[in-house]
Amino acid sequence: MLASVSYNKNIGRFQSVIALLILCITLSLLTDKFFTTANGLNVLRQVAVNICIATGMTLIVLTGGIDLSVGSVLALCGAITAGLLKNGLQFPSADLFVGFTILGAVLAAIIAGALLGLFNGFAITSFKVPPFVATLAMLTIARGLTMLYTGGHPVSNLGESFTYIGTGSLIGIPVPVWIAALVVMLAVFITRKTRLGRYIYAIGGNETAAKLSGIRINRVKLIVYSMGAALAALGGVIVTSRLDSAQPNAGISYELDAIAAVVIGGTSLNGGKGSVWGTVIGAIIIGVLNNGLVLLNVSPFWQQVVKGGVILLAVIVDKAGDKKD
Amino acid sequence: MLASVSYNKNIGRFQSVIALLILCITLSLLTDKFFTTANGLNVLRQVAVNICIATGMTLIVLTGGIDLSVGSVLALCGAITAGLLKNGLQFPSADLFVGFTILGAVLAAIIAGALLGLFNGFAITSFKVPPFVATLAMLTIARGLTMLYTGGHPVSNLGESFTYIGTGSLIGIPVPVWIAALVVMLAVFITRKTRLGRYIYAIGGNETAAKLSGIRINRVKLIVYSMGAALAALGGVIVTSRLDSAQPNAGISYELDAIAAVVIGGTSLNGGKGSVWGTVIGAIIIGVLNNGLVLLNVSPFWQQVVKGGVILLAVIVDKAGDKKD
Amino acid sequence: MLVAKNISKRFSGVTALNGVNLELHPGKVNAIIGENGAGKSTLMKIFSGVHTQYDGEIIYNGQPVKFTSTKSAEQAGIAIIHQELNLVPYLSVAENIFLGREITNSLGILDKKMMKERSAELLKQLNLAVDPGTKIAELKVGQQQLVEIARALYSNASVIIMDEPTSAISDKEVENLFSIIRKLKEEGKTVVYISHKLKELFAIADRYVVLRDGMTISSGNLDVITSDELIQKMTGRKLSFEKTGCTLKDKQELLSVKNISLKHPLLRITKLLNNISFTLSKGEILGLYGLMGAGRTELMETIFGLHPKNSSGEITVNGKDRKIKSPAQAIGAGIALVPEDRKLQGLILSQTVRANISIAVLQKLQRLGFMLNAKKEKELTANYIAGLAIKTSSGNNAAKNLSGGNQQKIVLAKWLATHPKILLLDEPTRGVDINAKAEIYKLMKSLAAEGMGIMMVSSELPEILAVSDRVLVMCEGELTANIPIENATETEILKCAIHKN
Amino acid sequence: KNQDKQTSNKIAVVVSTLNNPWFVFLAETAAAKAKALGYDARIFDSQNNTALESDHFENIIVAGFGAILFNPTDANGSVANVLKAKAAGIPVFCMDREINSADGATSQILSDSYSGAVSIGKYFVRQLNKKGNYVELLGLVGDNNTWARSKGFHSVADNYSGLKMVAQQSADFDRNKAMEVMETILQAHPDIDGVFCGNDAMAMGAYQALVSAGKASNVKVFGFDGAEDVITAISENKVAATGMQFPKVMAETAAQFANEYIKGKRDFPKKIPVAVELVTAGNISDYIAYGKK
Ligand SMILES: Nc1ncnc2c1ncn2[C@@H]1O[C@H](COP(=O)(O)OP(=O)(O)OP(=O)(O)O)[C@@H](O)[C@H]1O
Ligand SMILES: Nc1ncnc2c1ncn2[C@@H]1O[C@H](COP(=O)(O)OP(=O)(O)OP(=O)(O)O)[C@@H](O)[C@H]1O
Ligand SMILES: [Mg+2]
Ligand SMILES: [Mg+2]
Repeated sequence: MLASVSYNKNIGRFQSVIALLILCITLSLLTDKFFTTANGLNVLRQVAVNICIATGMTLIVLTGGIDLSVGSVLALCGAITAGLLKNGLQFPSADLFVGFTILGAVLAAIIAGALLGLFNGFAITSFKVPPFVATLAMLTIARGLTMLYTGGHPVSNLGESFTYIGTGSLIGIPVPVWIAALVVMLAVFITRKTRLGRYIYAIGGNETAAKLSGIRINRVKLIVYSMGAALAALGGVIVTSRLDSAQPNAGISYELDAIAAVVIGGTSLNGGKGSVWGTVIGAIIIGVLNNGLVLLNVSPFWQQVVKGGVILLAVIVDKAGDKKD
Repeated sequence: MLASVSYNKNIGRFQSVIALLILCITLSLLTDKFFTTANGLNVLRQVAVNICIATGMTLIVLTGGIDLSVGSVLALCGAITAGLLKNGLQFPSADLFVGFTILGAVLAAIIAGALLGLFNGFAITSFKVPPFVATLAMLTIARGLTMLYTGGHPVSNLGESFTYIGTGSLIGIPVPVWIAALVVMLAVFITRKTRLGRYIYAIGGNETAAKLSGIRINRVKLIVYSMGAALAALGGVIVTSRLDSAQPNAGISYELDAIAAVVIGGTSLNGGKGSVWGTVIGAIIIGVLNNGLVLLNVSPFWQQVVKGGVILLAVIVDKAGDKKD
Repeated sequence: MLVAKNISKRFSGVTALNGVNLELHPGKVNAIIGENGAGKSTLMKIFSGVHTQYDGEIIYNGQPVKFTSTKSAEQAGIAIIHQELNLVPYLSVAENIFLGREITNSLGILDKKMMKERSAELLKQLNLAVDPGTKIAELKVGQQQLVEIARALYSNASVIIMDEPTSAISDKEVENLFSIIRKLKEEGKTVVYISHKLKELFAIADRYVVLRDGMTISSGNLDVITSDELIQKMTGRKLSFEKTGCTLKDKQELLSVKNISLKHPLLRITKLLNNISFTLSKGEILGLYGLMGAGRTELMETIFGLHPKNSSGEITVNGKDRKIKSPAQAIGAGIALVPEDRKLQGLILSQTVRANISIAVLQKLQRLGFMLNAKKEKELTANYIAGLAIKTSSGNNAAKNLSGGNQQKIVLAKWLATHPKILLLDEPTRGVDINAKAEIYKLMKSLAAEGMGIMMVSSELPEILAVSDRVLVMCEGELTANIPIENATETEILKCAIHKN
Repeated sequence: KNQDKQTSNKIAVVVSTLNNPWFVFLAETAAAKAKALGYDARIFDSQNNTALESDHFENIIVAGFGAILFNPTDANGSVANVLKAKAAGIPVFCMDREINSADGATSQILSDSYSGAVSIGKYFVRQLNKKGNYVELLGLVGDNNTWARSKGFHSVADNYSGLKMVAQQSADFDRNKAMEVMETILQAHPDIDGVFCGNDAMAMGAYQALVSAGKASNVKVFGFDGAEDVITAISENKVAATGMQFPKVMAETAAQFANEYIKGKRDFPKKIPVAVELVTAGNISDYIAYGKK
């Protein structure tokens, strides 16, 4: 109840913020390395990609859907950018060669992503395949395509100027953070200020009612799944640029991190309830956690245990807010 | 509609069976190695573990929940069996040593599994943590515990008689297949012939109504999550015994295979609708697919693409059955 | 003028409509009446483009039309208030009213302020005192129904279909609705009004069409027909229910409630219930009246153990003190609750009629203490399907396929099967046709005669007066009256129900 | 100043994955050696994810470690990370896997998978007398070691027309997957003479599939790594051969170098190849898991 009231408020559910604060304060007390500008930017740079993906995921989850394919889509589209930058498009038959500018390659990758998402959307809307399966299938397919496209080998050395996307900074703030910020702003705008956003919530809240109100359910879903995959593709571009190399097995199990961010942020997997802001907080919680565990020199095996425990706690704190009988 | 009516019939939704048949016929036409007793048993032996896990998953999904931790639980409990068999329990302090019989070690592992599931259940019922997050946390925690318990090294050479569980045969049929069959029978009995079964469906169908009808929601959920994890543990015992070695990284991403089996079998992730039989078919579809791709020596690159495509098709065939207006 | 030319509609199994013919006149209120399952809602869903597969023809203003979607019907100027609520729980009242037709500014950005204002106006017309920003999930059924009405009113359509618009609201709101309907009439709009409350029909409708088993039985002007004749046409037979005054002689206390209070789930200070005490005797039927939002549902829910954390007070059953902290315990104490909202609280829509009826008594249907006895279950459910005349193709039919009224009967059956000592009914006859109503009243009487204590929440005074032995009245969470039926009158009851301020 | 003092006392061990015992051993030996040399050593698990690896590097730089003992996830993908560390003045010593950057790492102590696979290939050809059907089990298709080993092996095996590869499948370096894939391959090709596996876990899996198919005696299994189970198996004539890498040597050399660097030494050999030795029933007595006796 309480939560549902505050959803339209600026920062989704404030409980997630509290969870985050508790986490940060604890870490600041445990190590002086945590609360520094350098480390702050560090965390932000690291969560930027997950924020992009999780933002798209939020829109999908709000409609009551889910997208498991983001990790593979990220890998495939990362590979596509790299491939186009490096080898362009060759048509040996017509011995034709098309070179790509950085912008061109990036756009191509994002469009490719959108198309993959569209494919998900079609399977879900036209063939009534449950989102979980449709995107699970895509998870496998896109990974396979990545392997086929790269032959299982990374595509590297993509040039200074391309790596700027992932490694550069603008007025002291890393470019990936800028990109993530833009993505979030856009998503917040869509969810709060546009028809589309309204319909996303409506479909997740009560699909029948939405349908009876004349909302074109399928169209909305197609849009949402395309956006989700396009954002995953964007994530792929960032990762690739950051490493100056497209890894065939990049993004494995990223879907879990993204969904975790969404849920920790208080968005209900049944759809209809939640906010992009919440997801951002959720993503940051996960990022801070990973960062903190390393700063505290927790051994890798213990890290997993602690990480799981803290995520659980974060959500419990989070739930503590919505009290009911 | 049609489906929802036929759920209570013997073989869940017959469409999944059709999908399976089509798949088998196609493969029989493509290679003469497929349709042989030997290969049949081979497929069954290989799906046995997934069937155990997916059966437990079905009960959980029917209540409207989900369990992402099965893979890690499988690894941890497999390691526990192996560890107990090999080193028993040592209490250096009291220089006390407790040895374990095979049965003892197996039971211990299954009980450990049930406890992990109980933990999931508590997080979900008492702290209202969404199943997705609670079990996602457990996924990480249990994996971490496995690494800590094994130090990241496999525990091998567990002895002839133990390996019988995974590799032996009874009247020509592999032991794992017998185990899976027993598990399925039990689950079918529970879902179709007992109150617990009815309550599971009721909770998934409409939790409020179920609560108002006097059903002890929390108790049912605790039971279901414990069973799910216990069955994952059983799977862990089988895997360990088959390999005569507990692998710390066993079971990674098994949850996806299990859930895929559940959904391909026609069980709705929203709960309330579905059947154990459907899941069995779903698991076999996946198994046959993996088997066929290798028999046809499809290149590893193409395999994933084909696999994803076929799963999609299977579900589409599957859906084609439930007509609605 | 909207005309239906022998419309037929089949669903897997059932024939809902079988060659229906009717005319709906502009500037008039056209009442569609018929028993549960007669096909009223189905027909309306065809008019409003929900069902697009059907035989027959719709002629609208002289033109044959075929709606391909709800949108196309709406654009043609046909608006509908569905019988079952169709709102988005987590969106606000305003957002729901404007769903699918949001007001946007030149840049395509939502104009929330404008929509809030417009909604506020509409709500004012309907005297619904909630903020347009409130989430639907926080409203009660009655309040939600008013929002549905507001939705339909906003789309200034020329045909407005109301499928049991008053099923969840009380007389006060009904009056507002009627004045609005009259306005619509004057504007020359076609109003279609479906209700099982004859009193209302005679008060507001001009023409009537009677459906029975998916066929048109007759139609005409209401002023030339008596309610008995109408009932005769609907049910195909005469039917009477005579008010029997207080029947029970020796009062033997069954349930006693002392100082029950309930805090608001969020605003801890405000109390939804305030020190409520009363008793219920064996064989007594206690009517509980109040305006919408009086706290009746909360009272029922609290007795049934649904608010363990926020409630206080004692409950004794048969003189024994009972700690009731969960429905399970309530049932254990012999209490049953037929909740207010059958769709959300009463039924598992996706499951069969049989599974729904037996769910609360499964432990009594076991063999060897652990196996369900399918045969027993069949018998049990068959009895109730017959006993309550539930209209379904079979016990295997999914509950969602039944008509509204028949769904209500399933919930009733589920609870009667538990043979409770105390039966709490929250709006038990909502959306139930007169025939079935009469059956339910008879049933209540006979159950009471067997010694069951019954407590019935109702927003229909006639109903309260017809069946109660004693009438409780609530207002703003307080018990304002406790009147023996002998000296209970509509005016007296209403006086106690109206808010003090 | 004080900053340097405390940081110079911390050594980071970044390993591509801990989901594989071989790397666990590599990481733990490196950490152990570093500790022995009086440092506070920490292990970072990149989970085969170069992006996660660069997160680790950033965190390591912020946390101010003195040196990084590095097992790269990918020869090219990890370059950026190494350069980042170098820029921050933290020396990087590569273990086992190389990075394709001339001056990125201070020194690279490398296991030569390719030539290791070549010598296995040669032994394989001899064992099968230049003819017969064989199966290859690949590791993760996205992993560069998978291809180094496969290519090395084929550079030899493909020269003999008598040797026919009837199936090439991936088993993700995983023992269970290898067993299941092998079980199925045996359905299609009951008549094989040899199996070349990209690592020892897969070799054990394949061997177990052969056992349950009753073919263990007439099919020769070849692995790579020198893991405990396979060393035992070779001494019991269950597995034909494996390529022994020396994680202990590599890890300890790297740790030693790091120590010297922190102590002030600067010139290190850019590359130290550590040969992969062929372990067979013949010389098994000289070896233990992950090294020489
Ligand atoms: N979606 C559906 N699937 C199958 N049968 C249906 C469906 N909808 C309605 N029916 C059947 O069609 C018949 C008419 O239903 P309808 O809801 O129109 O009755 P009604 O006149 O509105 O009754 P009530 O007064 O109870 O609302 C009923 O027998 C009902 O069971
Ligand atoms: N979950 C809730 N959140 C906020 N307010 C609530 C909630 N539940 C009930 N209320 C308020 O408590 C008061 C009592 O509601 P209740 O439904 O019990 O009255 P009622 O007499 O049963 O009305 P109705 O005839 O609609 O059932 C109403 O003002 C209602 O708005
Ligand atoms: Mg109706
Ligand atoms: Mg009420």
